[in-house]
Amino acid sequence: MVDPILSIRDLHTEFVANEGIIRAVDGVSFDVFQGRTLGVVGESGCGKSVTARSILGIVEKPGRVTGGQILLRPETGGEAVDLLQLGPKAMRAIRGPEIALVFQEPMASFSQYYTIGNQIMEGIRLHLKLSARAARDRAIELLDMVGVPQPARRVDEYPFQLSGGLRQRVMIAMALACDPRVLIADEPTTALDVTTQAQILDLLRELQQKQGLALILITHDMGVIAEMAHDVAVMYLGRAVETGPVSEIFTAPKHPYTRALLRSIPTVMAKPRTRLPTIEGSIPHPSNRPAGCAYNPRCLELIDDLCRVQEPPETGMAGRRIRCFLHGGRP
Amino acid sequence: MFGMFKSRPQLSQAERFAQATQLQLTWWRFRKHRVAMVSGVIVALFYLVALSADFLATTDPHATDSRTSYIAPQPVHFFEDDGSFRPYVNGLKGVRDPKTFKIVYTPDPQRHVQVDFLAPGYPYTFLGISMTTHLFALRNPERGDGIFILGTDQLGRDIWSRLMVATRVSLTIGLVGVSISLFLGVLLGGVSAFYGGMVDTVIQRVIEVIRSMPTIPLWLGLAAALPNDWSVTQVYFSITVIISLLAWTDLARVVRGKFLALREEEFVMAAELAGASSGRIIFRHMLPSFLSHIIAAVSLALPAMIISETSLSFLGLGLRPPAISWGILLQDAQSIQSLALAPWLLSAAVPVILVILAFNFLGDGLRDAADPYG
Amino acid sequence: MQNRRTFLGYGAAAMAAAPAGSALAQAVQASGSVTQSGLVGKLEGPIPAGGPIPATFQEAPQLAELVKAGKLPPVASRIPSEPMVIKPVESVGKYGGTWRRAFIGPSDGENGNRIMASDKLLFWDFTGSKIVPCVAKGHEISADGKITTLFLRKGMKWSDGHPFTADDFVFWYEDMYLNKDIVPGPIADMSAGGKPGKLVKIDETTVQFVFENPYFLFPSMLAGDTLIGGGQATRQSNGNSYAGYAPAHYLKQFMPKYSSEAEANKKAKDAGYESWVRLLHVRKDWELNPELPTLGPWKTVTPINTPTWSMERNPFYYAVDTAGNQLPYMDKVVMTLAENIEVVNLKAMAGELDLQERHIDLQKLPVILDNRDRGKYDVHLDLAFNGADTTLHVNMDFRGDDVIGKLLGTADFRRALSMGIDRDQLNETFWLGLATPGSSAPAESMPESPGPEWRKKWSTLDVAAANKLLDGLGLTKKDSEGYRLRPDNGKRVVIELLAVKAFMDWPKHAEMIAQHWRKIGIYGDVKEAERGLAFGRLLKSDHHIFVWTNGGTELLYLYSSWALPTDVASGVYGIEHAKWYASNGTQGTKPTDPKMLEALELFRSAAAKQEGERNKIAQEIWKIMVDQQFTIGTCGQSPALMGVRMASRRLGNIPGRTCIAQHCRTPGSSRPETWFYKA
Amino acid sequence: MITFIVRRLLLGLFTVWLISMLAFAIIQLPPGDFVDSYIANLAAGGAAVSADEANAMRKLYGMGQPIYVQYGKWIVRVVVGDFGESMEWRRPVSEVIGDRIWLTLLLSFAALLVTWGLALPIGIFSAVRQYSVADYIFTLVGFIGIAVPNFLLALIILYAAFRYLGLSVGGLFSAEYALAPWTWDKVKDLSWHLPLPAMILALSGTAQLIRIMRANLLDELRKPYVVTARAKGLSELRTVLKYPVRAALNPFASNIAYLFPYLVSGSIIISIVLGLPTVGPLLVRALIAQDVYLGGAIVLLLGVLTVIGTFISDLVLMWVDPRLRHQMD
Repeated sequence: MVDPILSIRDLHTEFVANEGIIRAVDGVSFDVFQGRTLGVVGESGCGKSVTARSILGIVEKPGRVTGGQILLRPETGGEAVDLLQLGPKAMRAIRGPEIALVFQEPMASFSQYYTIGNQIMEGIRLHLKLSARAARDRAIELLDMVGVPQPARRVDEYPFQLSGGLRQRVMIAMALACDPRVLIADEPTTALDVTTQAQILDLLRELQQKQGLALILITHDMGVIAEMAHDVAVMYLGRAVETGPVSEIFTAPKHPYTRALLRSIPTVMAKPRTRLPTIEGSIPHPSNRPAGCAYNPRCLELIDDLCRVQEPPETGMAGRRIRCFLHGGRP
Repeated sequence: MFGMFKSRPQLSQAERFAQATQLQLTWWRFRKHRVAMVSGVIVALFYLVALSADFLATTDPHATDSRTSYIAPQPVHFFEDDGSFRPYVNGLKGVRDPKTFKIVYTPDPQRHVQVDFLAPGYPYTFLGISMTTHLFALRNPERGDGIFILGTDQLGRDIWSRLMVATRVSLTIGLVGVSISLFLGVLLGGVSAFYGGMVDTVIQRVIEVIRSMPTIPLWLGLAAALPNDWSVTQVYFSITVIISLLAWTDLARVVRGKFLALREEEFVMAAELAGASSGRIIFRHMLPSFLSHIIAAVSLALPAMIISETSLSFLGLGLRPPAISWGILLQDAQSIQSLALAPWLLSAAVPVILVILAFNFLGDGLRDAADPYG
Repeated sequence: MQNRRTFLGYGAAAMAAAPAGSALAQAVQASGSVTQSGLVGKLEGPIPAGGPIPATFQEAPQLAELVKAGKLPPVASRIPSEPMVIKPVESVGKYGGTWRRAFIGPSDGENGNRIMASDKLLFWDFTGSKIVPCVAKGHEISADGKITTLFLRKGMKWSDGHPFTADDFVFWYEDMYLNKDIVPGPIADMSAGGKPGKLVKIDETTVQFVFENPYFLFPSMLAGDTLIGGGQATRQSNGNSYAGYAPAHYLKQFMPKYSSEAEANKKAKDAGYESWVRLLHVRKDWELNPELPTLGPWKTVTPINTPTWSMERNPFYYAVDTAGNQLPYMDKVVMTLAENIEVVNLKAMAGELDLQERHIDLQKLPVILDNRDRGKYDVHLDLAFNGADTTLHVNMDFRGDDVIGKLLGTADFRRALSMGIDRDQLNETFWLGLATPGSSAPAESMPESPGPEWRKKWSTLDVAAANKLLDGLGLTKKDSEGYRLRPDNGKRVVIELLAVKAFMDWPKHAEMIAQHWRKIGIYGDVKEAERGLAFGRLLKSDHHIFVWTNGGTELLYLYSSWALPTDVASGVYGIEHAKWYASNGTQGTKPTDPKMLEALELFRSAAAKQEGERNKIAQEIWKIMVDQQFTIGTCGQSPALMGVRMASRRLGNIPGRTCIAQHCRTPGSSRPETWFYKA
Repeated sequence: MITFIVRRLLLGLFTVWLISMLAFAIIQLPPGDFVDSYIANLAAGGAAVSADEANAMRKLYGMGQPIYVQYGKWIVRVVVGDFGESMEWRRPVSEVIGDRIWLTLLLSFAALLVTWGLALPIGIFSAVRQYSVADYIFTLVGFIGIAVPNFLLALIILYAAFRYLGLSVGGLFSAEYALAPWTWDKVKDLSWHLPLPAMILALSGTAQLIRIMRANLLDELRKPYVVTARAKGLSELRTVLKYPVRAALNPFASNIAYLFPYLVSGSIIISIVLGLPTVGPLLVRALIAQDVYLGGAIVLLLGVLTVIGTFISDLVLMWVDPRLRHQMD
């Protein structure tokens, strides 16, 4: 099997808050492969977004990455570099040309004071060292690529003049400006209405195939995963509790949490007028994560004397990992 | 993203916050603001001084005597030569140097004038009761004796005592002034925001006009209009009114801004739907919810008031002697000879700076507390 | 010829050098405790008519240039054939330099007027005791004292080169003085025994002032700082129209008489003024109008109502030094506008002013002395002769409040107020101990002084006596703070002290006096007011007591404004009384106080008397004034008013001590035109 | 766009009109009138004015008529640029002010520059390095700047400059240049005198602007678009300067309008202490001496200036805020 472009190993990111240290990301591991889409799924607050920012090294104070590895394989092949070891300058060279990010709130993620053209070209000129003219052409080209009508005119417009869908397209164009190898889309569709959502997702899929992107799609929506992802990482309270190919996860989910998530998506097979099951209880606050398996308070199949006491280790083979005593790792 | 980590801790105390009023919330956040807390205490102390000015004064702040003209600050000795704790000041001999024309004061080591605690001094009235007790006083002083810890001015008046009285005058001016402009500000700002439309436009225009006029000329104009033969108290109050008449606009803007923001809030809608009278909505529902902002705004407005009074008096258009205010004390310090021969006259600047600092920090703390991201 | 002319010069001087004069001269030399400071120098000054007319004349280089260029006639034809020859204090000086000075605004015209004093008809010498020639090379007074003749200098010219002749006097008399639009009413200076005098031209260089009654005082009036004798600069600026002469050839264009009412008014409108009178007031004002022909050593270049009031030499100035150099030595005078007197003093101390005595604050003396070497200046203390730099001028006709009015009108009340003042305290605090405490009567050495005892009478601290007097007036009830209560409404007796912060910080003085009065149970209420507004109140006489100097009263007849109600421009003692006196009883109301009447009658009678007798009368008047305490004196004979002189060490011909007095036009009598830059 | 500008202009004119009435009213408040003080001033100079002349003047100046008539007379003349004659300065008001208004503007503008030059960087710094030692120091200094009355500061500096530096004191020119025509040397001379007063004047304004800038920027720094910029690989400095600072400038710009009158006000007191030839001392004199037309003209003029200031700041605002610009179309 090919080497991953990007592999996250036991990533830890902490925030220092009044009530003490919060482990937002607490040992996440997963791999991202060229031309494949990794879906990172979990309820809001499970640390998805922080993971994304950790990868780009733009976690804001009071947060900081405290451990693990973020291994990026150079385009030229050869030894993978650990991004966490890079200096700020080198890291800036990664953002954009290597790894790019698409945000969930297209409105707030643009500055209202510059034209979209300006904001797209900025990255281009910085990384690709293009002339203003060339950068502009490139920007128009990008807008065209992401399906913005009349790109030549739009390029001089301001974000607030665009519709939500267009904005997200522009956001994507901006992310692709320096054709990155890895694109992280953080809830790219949450802020959009259903039809636009579909369009954006299609766009992403299409682009990924065209450019052989490695896509990390962060979402809380199993449905989106189902139609977009090749691989899945299910996160719970700062950890990947189950990872594997989408086919396996959906057909044979192992972790009780994964199952619970799956149960909560409507399916055509479901009988009409049956209530969608929901997961009992709410995610505990990271600052007071329960002892043992973090999921135990909500788990329907927990093993009392064990899950409340011990943390399940990560078991399973490459490409299919899981943290649950039901599936091995029992003492 | 890390907004979520910000919001979580509140979740954990959700119940408390649920019941807490805006004011309590502010108070909780405010307590974290250490500088502001200290400032608050300082302000409180200042008003305590204002209350007991005469009691703290050691000598009649009006009494002049050429024999004590321009005395530099004098130390109070705490221990007698025999080492016993009996605070005293030395008697002073002043001689004018015939060449430099400066008066040279030399302490007379023989003459120890006892300093008594809670002892009788010049008579004054406190809350209508005439008293003679002062915090400190000299035991049977001779002419020219005094506790001059801050020195004396040209007319030989004790700076410390004058400072005490001045504090009372200046601080109360600030307070009265701010309450007037507060009333105007809340009323007009509230009305302006609540009714909007024509009313709003008109009031906003008025505010713009007032704000777009340099204030000093206005003050000067109004102050210059005061009849020359008015008594000190009349002038005192008119000055206060004048200052506040121009200071309300900022408050009005704050109120209006917060008001508009709140209009949209559900509970106001609810109240409106429930058919509550607009007056009731304003004062029962909305006012309390931004009381904290008002408090902040006020504590930021006060120093402006105080500086205004000082400036006016400095220009000779505010209070006039024999009234004593910080402005007037500073006016005394403004001559070259004061700066060169009696720099201690500038000590009047210290309380001004201190109290204004305190008010600003206090106000800042309150504002931050009122809305952390405001 | 030569001899006779010079004789005239000396003669005039000799005539006025009366015994009292020399007495004053001695007085001036007399020394006080101040002298140990080493800052009081020898009284000295340049001597006008100080020698024979030199054979040849020289001029300032830049004028010589102009002459070469044909823009200016040669010096010999610019100056009169009988120029005034001035003997400088030290030596003949050299040309060049700019005199840097400071003034505090358009109301500070005196600042410049006083250095233009040589445009007066007659003047005093540096002792302030001897009348000397000035614009007029000499004068004569007839034996009956009814006619005073002035001899003008042949060939004397205005600053624009136009001849200065007797016609300029006639023009002033007929077209200005007698024109009601310009001069509202006749002035006391121009009348004797209540009968107006007139001005007559004898020939081109001779004019006579003719009166129906004896007017022996008149030459002194011409030499003094009076309406008639003040000179063009002083008396035709700031709305005044006196001084006895005016540049006819220039001013006619503004007068309806020489064009038409309509035309004159149109001229005014075009210039932005409402009426020809207003325009004339501006055009004849040397402070405002650079084009105005003048006689003084300099002429305005940029007017007083700009940030810099600057002057340049008058190429037709009529005086030369003993070597025949046309004066002045200094090319320019530049007065920078200082917005307050602190700045004036700082500039002076920073050495940015070359000679400044006006607005220099005695309070700052210690600092000024400390900075002598830094600022490279010397400090001279010049002592004045008036009784009190701070005088309480009591309104004898206050009608705003019967009770107060009655009290102010009562001698014993005024005496009590006077005895309630601790003058030594004031002296120490405000005069650095340099003044002489006492009544408002002039220095004992002055010819008009009633004598030592009158300097002290009712004028030394005596709280007990004061209280006794007040009790005697029935003001026995007191409130808790010991203040006396009015008989009518049981409120405090409040005496307002109207004070202006001008040459001295009089409001502060008043504050201290009010403190002293606590001991006699009188509540003194200090009212600080801006100068203009204060004088406005004086005009309405709605003040109780006005705190101001009585400078000038040391020569009572020349300057009585701050002693008796004789001046219609000041209602300080009751405007109605002043009108009554000035109009000879035809207007205003007669004073009710018999003593005041007596004083006024004495004053009126004096003009007709010879000097010796005049002085005796003055002494009588002072005795009444002191005994009645119409004006309550505190401390005087000090350098407080223009007596602290800071002179750059680069300047030459600077007297060690100058005469500080109204009639000396300080620093006028030490002839600024003779000062020069040594380097 | 045009409509907006026009609307603002009309609004400005309206404001000016109100100001003019206010100005005139205020100058009229003091007891007594122009002629009274004119006569009083002459009296102070020893001259008397006949009752006839006084009445003549009263008629000329339309005194004794109802105040609105007097205002009418005044404003009509003002519109054609004739501010009447200054009683104390005895020359047309326009001339009296003419000399000084430019220096006032210059001083205020210099102060404005200083204010911005200091407030911007410091404000940005304190925001980016929030709660750093430097931030606390700046905050403290800032507050002291607010707390020290600028006239007091002026006085102390005035004396200190003279005492310890031997610096020339007062005024904006050395005597030798005061009346010289404008030459390069004179400009240099001015540039020597200007900084001190400008700084004194700027201090408190700076202090306040620092606070404003800091607060604004702190808000902006929390916005997502900052992360976007970072994600693009922009350097931290560039990120901050291009995005949040730009956004924070917005309320900053709208502040100019009110900073200006504030500075002008301050310049009045400072000019009196330092003896600067601005309109400040002129105004105080005029008010104290009840020089109606001068005082009225100055207050009006200052008001107009600030309205213009507001107008400009509106334009600036439109320039820095594209949203505003597009709402117009």
